Amino acid sequence: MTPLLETDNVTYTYPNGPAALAGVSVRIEAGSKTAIVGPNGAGKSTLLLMLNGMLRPESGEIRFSGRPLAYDNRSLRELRRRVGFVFQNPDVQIIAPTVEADVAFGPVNLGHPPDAVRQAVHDALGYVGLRGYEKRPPHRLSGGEKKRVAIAGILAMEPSVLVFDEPTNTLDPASSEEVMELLDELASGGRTVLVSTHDVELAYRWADSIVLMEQGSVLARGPPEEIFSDHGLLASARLKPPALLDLYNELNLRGVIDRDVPPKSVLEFTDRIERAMHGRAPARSETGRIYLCDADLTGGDDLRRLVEQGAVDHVGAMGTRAKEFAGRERVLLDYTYGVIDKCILKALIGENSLIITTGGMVEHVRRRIGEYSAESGLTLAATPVGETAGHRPRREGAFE
Amino acid sequence: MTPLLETDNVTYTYPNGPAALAGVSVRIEAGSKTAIVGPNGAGKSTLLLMLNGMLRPESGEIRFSGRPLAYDNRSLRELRRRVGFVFQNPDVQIIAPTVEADVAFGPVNLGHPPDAVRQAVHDALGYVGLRGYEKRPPHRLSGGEKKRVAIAGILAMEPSVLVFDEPTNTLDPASSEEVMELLDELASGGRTVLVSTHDVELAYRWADSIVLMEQGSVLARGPPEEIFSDHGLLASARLKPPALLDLYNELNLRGVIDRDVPPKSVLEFTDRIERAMHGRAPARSETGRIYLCDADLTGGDDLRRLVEQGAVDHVGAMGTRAKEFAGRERVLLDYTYGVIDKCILKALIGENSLIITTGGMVEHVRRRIGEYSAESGLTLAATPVGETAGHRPRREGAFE
Amino acid sequence: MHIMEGFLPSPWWQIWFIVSLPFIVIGLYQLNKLVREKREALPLLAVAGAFVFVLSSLKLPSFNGSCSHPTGTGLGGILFGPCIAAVLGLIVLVFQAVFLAHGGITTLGANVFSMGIAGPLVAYLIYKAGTRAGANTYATVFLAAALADLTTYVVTSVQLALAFPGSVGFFGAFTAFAAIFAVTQVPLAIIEGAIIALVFKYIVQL
Amino acid sequence: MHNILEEFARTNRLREVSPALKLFIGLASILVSVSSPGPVAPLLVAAAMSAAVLVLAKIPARFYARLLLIPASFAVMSIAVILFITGGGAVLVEVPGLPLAITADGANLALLLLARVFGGMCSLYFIALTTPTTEIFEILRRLRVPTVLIDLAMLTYRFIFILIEEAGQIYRSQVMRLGYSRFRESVQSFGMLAGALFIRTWESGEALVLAMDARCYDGKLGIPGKTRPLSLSALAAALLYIGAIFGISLSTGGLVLL
Repeated sequence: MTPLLETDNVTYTYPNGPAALAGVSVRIEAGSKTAIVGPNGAGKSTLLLMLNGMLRPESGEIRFSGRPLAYDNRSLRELRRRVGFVFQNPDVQIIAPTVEADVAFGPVNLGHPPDAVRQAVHDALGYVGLRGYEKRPPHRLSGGEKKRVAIAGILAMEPSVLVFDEPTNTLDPASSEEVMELLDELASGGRTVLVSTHDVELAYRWADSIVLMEQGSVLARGPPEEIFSDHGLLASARLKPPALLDLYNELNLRGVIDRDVPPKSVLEFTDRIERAMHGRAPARSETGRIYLCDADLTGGDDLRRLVEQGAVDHVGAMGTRAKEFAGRERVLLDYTYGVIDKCILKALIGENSLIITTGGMVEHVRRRIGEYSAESGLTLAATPVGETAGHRPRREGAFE
Repeated sequence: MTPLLETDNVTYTYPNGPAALAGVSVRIEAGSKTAIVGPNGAGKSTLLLMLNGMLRPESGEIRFSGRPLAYDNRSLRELRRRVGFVFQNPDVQIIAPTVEADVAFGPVNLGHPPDAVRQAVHDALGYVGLRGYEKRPPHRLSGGEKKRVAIAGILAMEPSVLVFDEPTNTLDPASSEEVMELLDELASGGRTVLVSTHDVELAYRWADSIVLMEQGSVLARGPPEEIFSDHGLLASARLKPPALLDLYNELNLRGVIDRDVPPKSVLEFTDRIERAMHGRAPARSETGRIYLCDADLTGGDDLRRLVEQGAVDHVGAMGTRAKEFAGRERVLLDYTYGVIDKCILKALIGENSLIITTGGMVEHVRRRIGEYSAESGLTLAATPVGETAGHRPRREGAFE
Repeated sequence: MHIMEGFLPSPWWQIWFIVSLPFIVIGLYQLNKLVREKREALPLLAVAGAFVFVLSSLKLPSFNGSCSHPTGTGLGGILFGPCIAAVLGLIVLVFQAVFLAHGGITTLGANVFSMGIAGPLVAYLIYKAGTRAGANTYATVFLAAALADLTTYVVTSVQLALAFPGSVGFFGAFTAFAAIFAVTQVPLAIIEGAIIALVFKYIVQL
Repeated sequence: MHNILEEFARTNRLREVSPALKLFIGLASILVSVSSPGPVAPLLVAAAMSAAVLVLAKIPARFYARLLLIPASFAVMSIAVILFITGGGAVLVEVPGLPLAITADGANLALLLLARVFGGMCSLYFIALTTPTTEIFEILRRLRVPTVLIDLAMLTYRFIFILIEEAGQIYRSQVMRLGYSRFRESVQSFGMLAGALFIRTWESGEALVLAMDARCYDGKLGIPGKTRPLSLSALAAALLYIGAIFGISLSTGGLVLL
């Protein structure tokens, strides 16, 4: 299969500087979640800027859908429409004096008619959960909100590839989680998402494919568990292994835990240690239930009834639309990040929980719970919450 | 004992905004390492800006060494000389056209004679490991180097309290480690260090005292293990627990591990799990040695001999001066962060290691190893490497 | 130095709009052409305008009022020509009026002429003359900045004297206005000249 | 650092009133003030505009009072000159030993000017404190003001706030390192601040070009926004007010107080 984006031995040097890229070849598969990981100055941003033609390689070639990039004005515009680029600092990306005008910038310049522009702005703002912010000036927004405006501005152009340069840099944990969830939503909606980061924890949890870079070269490519287990490799990229993986490797080295695929979350880790101690994950009298609610399909009444009856002990929401929905229905959220794992953990100790989410993420939740059941031998399943047919048709369809 | 810095029910409101501080009382003990932790917008920076008189509380009082702050020009100058403030973004702090001129800005404004200014600049740049950078233009430096120039600019004024606003934000892991080590060095040299951060992992590892803030109020104060074990507390500050602590609490909840002081590092965690599995930390045939070398006192020859003889399997350096020294003596470093714990881990599996460090950190290493020995019941000790008396008297004395 | 809202009576405020108009119209025409040819000119002009505004909103040492910084737009004049600088001056002055309450709407024409056209033009001419004569760069920059400031202040005095000749006639009134504003404007011009020279030195060092 | 009036325009109680109407009221008030031959109408305008700002828009009174002081130094100096150079009518005050005197005509003119400035500035504050600039851009667009001018103004607007924030931080960091303490250091510090800001400006400009290119910039900015509904009663009240002050301005034209 031809990869969606491919660089072939690309080199680049900034004027009077050392080589920024010294022969880089990477392949980005369509629909993948790729993280380019490396320290500052490794050439990550330079590489990303090449992918939508903002920089032109000195030698080597870049291919999009198998065809080499052309650098005439028209081809570049077309490329940039398809490969959306979200800058690290939203302040340099937000151009216009209001949120609305900024999100409209791309569609307007693409020559869309006013009605289509307005629709695109409305959809994009809805997708990032900033409806109602249309008239605000960007300088009155928080860091996380600015980031989401920047993302909406790119989404409004409906690109098929999204490139994020250090998406969570300077954001606090809550805002970071929101942005990473947005990235998950985008990827589960079929888009190709590419991220550059020096945050190993983030890349470990989020990506399905890692490109490790240092000093303008690719050190390694592969799945996160593999790349991040290699201490030597990480050390030569001046990075630290993720804390959980580090602990796992240390336990492994001392023969405390059995050698296997390293755990990626607290949930998996807990299970592994229990299994190591008792020979297997301990049988529990009864597991709790996990209710799953699609915010686009479920009526607010069904949701509130469930919560008010005391059927669930914990409520989590994934994605901005789901959180909006919960807010509207005045359902208090216990979990807003790492929701699936937390709910599985609770189910294991016999407590019921509810996950609210939307669109492609619903399927993602089912898959994750199914995988865990198969792995652990426990029967866990997501119970859908009464989906009132035909309830509130959504306009966000454009982005799913 | 009177705390060095104290705020008493301080309130502040920015013009045309909601309350930024709604009655904040904190106590900063002399010589402590305090982290103010909270999400963006919690009021951390506002609080810090009060401590050196940049903002004046609307009500409430701030005391330095027991005396309420005065806001006349002279008192403010004196206060700002004693309470140094390092901004989050070094780009707004380093504004002179050369590194040297920038570090000299404070001492010149203090009215020091030219010779004293030159000496202060020389010492401060040496302390942060940037000697040789004097004539460079700051905007050509890397992010980590800029940060160190900013710190040198404050150190050159010889403050007794150092306040850092988000010290590692936007830095990559290697630069973050360098900055955090610098902070450790400063604290071990007797200075009071205060940090604001939303990075829970950092605060958990580094601080000895935590102030948790949200929406202009203090939610909790106390030692890191206590504050960060309280999920509810963290959730209300929109933060996540540190990964290791989260895993520990989950294991604890399932009764897998015994309830005790939570482990702070991979080292402690490994021990605890081993103890849980075997009833005690397993006895090992023979532990490795940990050599300890004071870069200010040891001659380069002694060091090289040790390394070349193959007496040590791993070498780690702590602090910028130590790393400089290792570089000068062409000793390759295996560890540049979390050095003590890594060397103890190696000693436990029978391998020898060498720690290079300087000044007050030497004592810190001894203490840490001693504590571990006492706790684990194993005999580990730091073996000093031949300290050639009278070797290279240092000028950095001013900062110790 | 801004003439505030309501101060200039008819027909003088209209007259100064008419005097400034040709510069603005030509400037807009040139700007349109420039942007069509070089799209990146627009963002660069915009940040230059923001820079001039922010500089003017900062307090100068020892002075409470803000200064006009015609030299800022003078810089725009050197880069893009005096007419485009006038457009930039117009935008900055509108923002100064509605953000900082410096100047006004009816007095915009007069203020654009003194600060957006006359001042920058003088800065531009002196800078050109100085570089052609091979004079010391810092001295040239200092002179250009200080004299641009002084020009602005002289033009403002002329504008006021024309509107309010009183019973002493234009020259008497001009002398009176010029004399009283000299108290603040002359030292201000010298300080601004020094500062702009420092800025220049700073930039050259990089 | 100055208070930017714009910040109040976002939160005031007249936020939802049609911006075109507010602009119309403000500009008409200014024109009446400037063209009024007597001081009564401008003073009434000042009172009406202040009342609108304080009572209807709920702008804090202390802040508003400080705003009125901004033009004071210019007004005092220039009106003083006019007071002394305008002759005619009875001599009211003579400065002993100097050929300076205040006459009735001079006093009347000074009073008229003071009233006009007062009326004009209050009307300007009314616009500035109640109407966000971003909404004025939309009105300008509908008035067919050249696009390139509006685009330039919009980009400038956005960067004013970015640079002000940075200038404030640089200034603060200098004060923390004891800059601006004596006159000489002040000039030095200010020069450094301006220089650093210039560099930052330059970098921002380059980043902006890149960001615009990345989003397919083709010379267009913004979308035609939706207009706020204009309430008929508000329009009627506005017309009534303007008619009234205009009538007063005409009928009190010849009135002199001294």
